[in-house]
Amino acid sequence: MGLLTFQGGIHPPDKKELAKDSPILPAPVPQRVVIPLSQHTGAPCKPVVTIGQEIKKGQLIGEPTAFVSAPVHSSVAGKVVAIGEFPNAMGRMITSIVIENDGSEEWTSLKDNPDYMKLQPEELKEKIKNAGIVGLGGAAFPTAVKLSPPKEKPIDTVIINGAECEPYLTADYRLMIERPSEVIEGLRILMKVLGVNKGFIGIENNKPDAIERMKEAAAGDRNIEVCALEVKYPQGAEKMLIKAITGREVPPRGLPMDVATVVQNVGTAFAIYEAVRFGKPLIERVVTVTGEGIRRPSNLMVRIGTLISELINHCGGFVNGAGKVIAGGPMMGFALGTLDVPVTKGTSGILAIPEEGVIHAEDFKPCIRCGRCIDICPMGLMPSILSVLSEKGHYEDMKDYNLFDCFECGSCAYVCPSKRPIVQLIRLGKSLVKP
Amino acid sequence: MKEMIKITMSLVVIFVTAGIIMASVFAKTAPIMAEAQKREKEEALKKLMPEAEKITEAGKWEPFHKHAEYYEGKKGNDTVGYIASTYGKGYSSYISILVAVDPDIKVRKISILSHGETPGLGDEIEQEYFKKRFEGKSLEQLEVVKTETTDKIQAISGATISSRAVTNGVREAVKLLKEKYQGGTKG
Amino acid sequence: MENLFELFIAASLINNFVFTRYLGLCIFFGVTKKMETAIGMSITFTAVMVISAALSWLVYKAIMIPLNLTFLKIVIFIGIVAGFVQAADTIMRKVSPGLYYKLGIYLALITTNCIILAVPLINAGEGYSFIQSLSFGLGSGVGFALALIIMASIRERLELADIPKSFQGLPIAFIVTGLIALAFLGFSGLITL
Amino acid sequence: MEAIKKEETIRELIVSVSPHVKDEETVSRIMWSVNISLLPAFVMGAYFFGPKAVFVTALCIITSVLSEYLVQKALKKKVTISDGSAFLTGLLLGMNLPSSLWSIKPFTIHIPIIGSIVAIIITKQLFGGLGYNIFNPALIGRAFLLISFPKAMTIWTEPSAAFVALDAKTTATPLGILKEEGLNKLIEVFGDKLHLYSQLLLGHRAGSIGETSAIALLIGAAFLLYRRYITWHIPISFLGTAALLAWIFGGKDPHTGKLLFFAGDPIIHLLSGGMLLGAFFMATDYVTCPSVRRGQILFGIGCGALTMLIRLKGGYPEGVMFAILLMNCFAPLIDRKMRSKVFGFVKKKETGK
Amino acid sequence: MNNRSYWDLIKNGIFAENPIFRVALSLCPAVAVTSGVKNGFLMGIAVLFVQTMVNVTISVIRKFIHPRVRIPSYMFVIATWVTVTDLLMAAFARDVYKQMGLYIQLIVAFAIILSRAELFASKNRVVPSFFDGLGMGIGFLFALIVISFFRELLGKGSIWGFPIVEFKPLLIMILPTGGFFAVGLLMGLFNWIDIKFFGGTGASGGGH
Ligand SMILES: Cc1cc2nc3c(=O)[nH]c(=O)nc-3n(C[C@H](O)[C@H](O)[C@H](O)COP(=O)(O)O)c2cc1C
Ligand SMILES: Cc1cc2nc3c(=O)[nH]c(=O)nc-3n(C[C@H](O)[C@H](O)[C@H](O)COP(=O)(O)O)c2cc1C
Ligand SMILES: Cc1cc2nc3c(=O)[nH]c(=O)nc-3n(C[C@H](O)[C@H](O)[C@H](O)COP(=O)(O)O)c2cc1C
Ligand SMILES: Cc1cc2nc3c(=O)[nH]c(=O)nc-3n(C[C@H](O)[C@H](O)[C@H](O)CO)c2cc1C
Ligand code: SF4
Ligand code: SF4
Ligand code: SF4
Ligand code: SF4
Ligand code: FES
Repeated sequence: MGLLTFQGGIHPPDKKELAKDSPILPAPVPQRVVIPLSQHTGAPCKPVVTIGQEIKKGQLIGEPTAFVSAPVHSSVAGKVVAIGEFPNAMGRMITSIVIENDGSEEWTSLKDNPDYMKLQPEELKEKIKNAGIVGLGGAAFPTAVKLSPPKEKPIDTVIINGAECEPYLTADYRLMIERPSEVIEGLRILMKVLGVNKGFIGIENNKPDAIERMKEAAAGDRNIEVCALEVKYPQGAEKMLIKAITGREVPPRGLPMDVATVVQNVGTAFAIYEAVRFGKPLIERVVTVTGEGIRRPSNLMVRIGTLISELINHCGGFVNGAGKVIAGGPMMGFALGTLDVPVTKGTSGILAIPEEGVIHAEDFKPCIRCGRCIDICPMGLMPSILSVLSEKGHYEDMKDYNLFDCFECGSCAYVCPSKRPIVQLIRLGKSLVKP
Repeated sequence: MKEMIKITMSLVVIFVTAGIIMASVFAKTAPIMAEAQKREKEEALKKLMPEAEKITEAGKWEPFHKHAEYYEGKKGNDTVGYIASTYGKGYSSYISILVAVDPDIKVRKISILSHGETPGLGDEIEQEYFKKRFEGKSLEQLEVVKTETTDKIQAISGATISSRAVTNGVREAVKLLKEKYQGGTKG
Repeated sequence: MENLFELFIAASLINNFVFTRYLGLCIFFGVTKKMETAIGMSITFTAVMVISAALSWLVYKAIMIPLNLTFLKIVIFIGIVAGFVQAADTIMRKVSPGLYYKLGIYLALITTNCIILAVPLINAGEGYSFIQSLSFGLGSGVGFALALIIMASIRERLELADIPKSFQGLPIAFIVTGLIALAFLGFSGLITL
Repeated sequence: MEAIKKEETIRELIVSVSPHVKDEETVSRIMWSVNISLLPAFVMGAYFFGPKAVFVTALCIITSVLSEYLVQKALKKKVTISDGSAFLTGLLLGMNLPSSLWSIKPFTIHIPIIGSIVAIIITKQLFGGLGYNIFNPALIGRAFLLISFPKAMTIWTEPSAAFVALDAKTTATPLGILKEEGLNKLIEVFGDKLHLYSQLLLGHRAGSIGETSAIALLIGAAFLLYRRYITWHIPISFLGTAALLAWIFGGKDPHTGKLLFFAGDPIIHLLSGGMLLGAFFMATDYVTCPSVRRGQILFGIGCGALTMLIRLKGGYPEGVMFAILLMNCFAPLIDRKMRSKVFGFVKKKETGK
Repeated sequence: MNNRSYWDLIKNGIFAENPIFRVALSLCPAVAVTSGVKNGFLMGIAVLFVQTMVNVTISVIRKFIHPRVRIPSYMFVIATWVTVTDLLMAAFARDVYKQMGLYIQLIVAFAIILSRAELFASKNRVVPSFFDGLGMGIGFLFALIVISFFRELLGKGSIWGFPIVEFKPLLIMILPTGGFFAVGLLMGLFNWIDIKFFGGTGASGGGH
């Protein structure tokens, strides 16, 4: 049957059954949160609180210093105990604010505004901006920026990305099951902000119930369409998604807006709704804690700044010799060097896989030119050649093979029978040559 | 100006001396070369028909539009045999052959003058064992077969094409001589 | 006509100068390290090849044979080639500096290359007609160009292979050439000349 | 954060780059599967040409694997004979040789050994081993032998059923007959056309050990295609082109022997010689064919065309080997010129500088 | 100059700057005429003769040649001596000449000769030039003999036409293919020795 999709892609076993059926529950509010001032693509924030200061939940603690940036808010009520460098999931040291929770859970003023749809687009965007909302799908790109395309690039389509193509993760899925109407509202807001009357929601076909729910929620709205997508990684990559749904191809190195489209993740849409309706800043998000290495896989509503180790303990700790813990999904996530790192706005999942499930990057073989990677590369690149060029140090030549069009989805490395660390080699190349 | 003259002078001198050297060497070697060529040809013929006292050219013909001659070998007044030069279309070249026949037009001996066949495959045709296969064969017997045989010409295995080329060349020559000297009748 | 075509095919594929006549090897190994140079050389070479074939044919038939100077053919042919290359050099520099910038360097290399001399010599030796000489020259040129381009593409791939130290560079290049020659034996016997 | 530290339950976190899951396909799995897929054809070969066939092939395999081992030791490289590629090279080389090579008088047993050494050492290891060679090792091995030992390499034994045939009598291959004596003679030899076809399908004909049984080869090929170890691109374009050309130019007027257009018999050409073995198992060697599908189609067409050129016009009855080797020369050029289409790329094609 | 250093000049030609294995100039004959020791030897002799004569001639007339017409004059001198060689062989060594006449004539294009004339003879007195030419020639001869030895032995099972074994061990060696293999493998071998025992870089030169 004619499911929407794109050229290439792979079919890794989606281990979603692990956490699929556990409803989103609030994670225990931690004694202490570590909130990095840079959780997004773009410039870090500068702190606006001082050590010892008493603050409320949702209070602004870091304000943006540039256009491409997003404010940061406190996720608990309590006292600032430290401002300093703490490691984040990628192992980088980031200026973060540590807050001791006083348990009062007292909000800064939240006020419900039921007829928010009457607001002007600009006002809506202002709310989104002030709520510090960024893309929850992966890059954590400041949403407000996405929503302010330059004049010469009019937008005519908004797509909600419900693909969740990464194996294991079920955060977006649960949201769509449990809060369909909010997500739809989020989409409507986005459409209003951008003055667009075409909205799509793309969902992979392995989540029929999600598709059902969203359809019901969107029922009667001719401007919103729910599309079933073929189950294939990286269906959720925005370029692929746009291709699948609208048939438009984002030009190399281009942005969605080059084809008059904006893509937002389900979680983002939900956050936008809450921000606009209640003025609630982005201080919590849904995180899937799962993997064969976790005793009780579950989907949790987690406060930004909660340490990953706490979440793991909450889920019953590790079982059958977990060897590797990943922030994000298995295809693109980062392996953690320490568990004492905070959940940030971009953390969509935490994944623990057992020792034997781990392949070691060292013992890879030469490329046998089997062409698998070329067949599946969603960007139509030639990973084999890129990897060999990088391996042999011919970095400059990599540009002839469109090095910078690679968005590091990892599909090539997944299929490679020689187990070549292609993505790593490509990243190396990217870091050594200038575009 | 003086410069130019100097240059030209030096060049001229070099050219002239060089020219003289080459010319003189040529003058010395040219006759030897011509002599050698002539001798080679005669010896080739003589080898095929030692007993003939004198071998005279009896006419020309054109196998594959190439120039070839045939000769008559005499001892005293009686003919001891005929020789024809001929060609065969080989694997990668035209093979130039000399064929000597008895007065009754049976092949007496053949020799391969030149060819460009593959070394080790086609150039087996130069080997005595292969040339011997032609001795005493009459026109009808001159035909290549790939199996063991003494009645006809057995191909060199792996070089059937070259073998066939030689055989065809020889057959043409024999046919020619037959017409010329036996009016096509069997003797 | 057919004969001309056969001559062309034979010269370019079956008796390819590099793979079966072992000529032009210095240049062949010299310029095939990079594709650009290989292509530049192919173009220049084919052109020079055809023209010098024509020139030397004229001189040979019109002057040397009548005056019985054939024994000077080496001197004269190399003179012709050198002279022509010089002329081409100057003309190109004047007429199209761009092209000269691209191909000038190769011209310099060509003079002391054996193919460029082999073509007139073979033409003389085989006593080819004018047209035949041309198609032979063209065939040889195209064949050589083909060889250069194949070799260049292969050597670019060898760049990325980990070849044992003592075989890097020329030795492996020779072996590759040998293997190509082995493959080209497949063409042998297509045409009898 | 000390509080948390205590409850940590795992000692050493493994840190590696994404992706963190990988397909279970490995090089050795692929290579061994290809070996398996050749089994049917090999068994048929053994069935028709007897123990000699087995000996010759075994000899090639042993020598290949051994030379690979020795070279890698000598070069102080990691020994990779277990990945099955050397085995496969040996197997394919063996299946490409006449069983008659197993003979004491005249002594030709050294021939398979030399071939294997050339294949592995000169063609593969000198270039850096698996993945780096430009030419198909097995085929270079065979070509080398054909030129070095033209006689021994063109002695074909009569197939005789049931694993016996210790010293069967020699004969010509169908293609040999076709080339030397023409189609009618060939049909005459086999009785009638239908019988000819069936025998070719079954593999009851003179030829290299592994090339004769069309059915067995097709079974193996089907397996490879099903497992996606090879794709249709090369075999189909190869066979298609060959069949087309065979049909157009393959016909001869039985009396005048003149070329007769559109009268050729493609089926005979497809089923005889090394056509199937070559198209499915040798032209498809990843390492030596272009890796972009479009390029592979061109590659296949080239193979088909050259094969028929050599078969019909060349001095040699069989052309598959030389055709594939010739196209191997061009593979790097094709790869260079025919890149995959980059997502979102519009018009003005990219030209490889 | 004492004979010691003359000997060095010759050694230099044979090993350090061996025209074929190390300098990698004039490669064509290395493959073209080495299918038999006899041909290889005669070719080597021809080159030796030409190189020596050219060196001598040039160093004699070097003062006399005007720098601006240097190269043409050299070419001319070379062409002259090649012609002489050609004529002589045509007259006195016909059977060999039939096989390799073309290559004899092509000596004129061998880069090695011009380069020695340019690099050495034009700067040195007669005697050293003579020995340099000799050295280069011998080096060339040596290379050709080594290559042709292997090729004839393997390809024809004979040496200088005298059968060693009655069969042909590896026919291919006397075909072009084999020629390239032989040179490639020998070069590799030389490099290996160079690296292993003389700690060299093992990089053979390349190019015309
Ligand atoms: C430097 C940069 C600038 C961007 N500018 C815009 C923009 O102006 N408009 C927009 O819609 N998206 C913009 N994006 C967001 C990208 O389109 C994309 O959504 C973001 O990188 C996250 O994509 P991912 O979640 O697929 O990784 C930008 C991204 C980057 C890295
Ligand atoms: C390989 C790859 C796969 C992705 N898969 C998804 C996905 O399944 N769901 C999703 O929401 N975003 C996915 N993304 C991120 C999207 O490309 C896009 O950045 C995001 O949906 C934009 O929405 P956001 O700004 O709200 O995150 C993926 C990105 C990449 C590079
Ligand atoms: C590279 C190569 C060179 C060949 N050279 C010759 C040759 O010079 N003369 C010849 O008759 N056959 C030559 N052959 C073999 C012919 O192509 C043809 O197969 C052979 O003559 C058939 O003889 P057979 O039936 O005895 O094998 C050569 C084959 C190849 C592959
Ligand atoms: C589909 C397929 C076909 C292969 N065909 C050959 C072959 O024809 N000859 C060969 O030596 N190796 C073959 N191999 C094995 C391996 O790829 C070959 O040895 C490499 O060229 C060694 O670098 C093949 C492998 C695969 C997967
Ligand atoms: S991590 Fe997976 S699910 Fe999340 S955005 Fe990336 S691909 Fe989609
Ligand atoms: S790696 Fe993937 S998720 Fe991250 S920014 Fe690039 S495309 Fe987006
Ligand atoms: S990581 Fe890059 S190269 Fe590999 S498949 Fe994804 S886009 Fe293609
Ligand atoms: S999948 Fe791996 S082995 Fe196959 S071509 Fe790509 S990089 Fe090479
Ligand atoms: S090109 Fe032939 S010797 Fe230099």
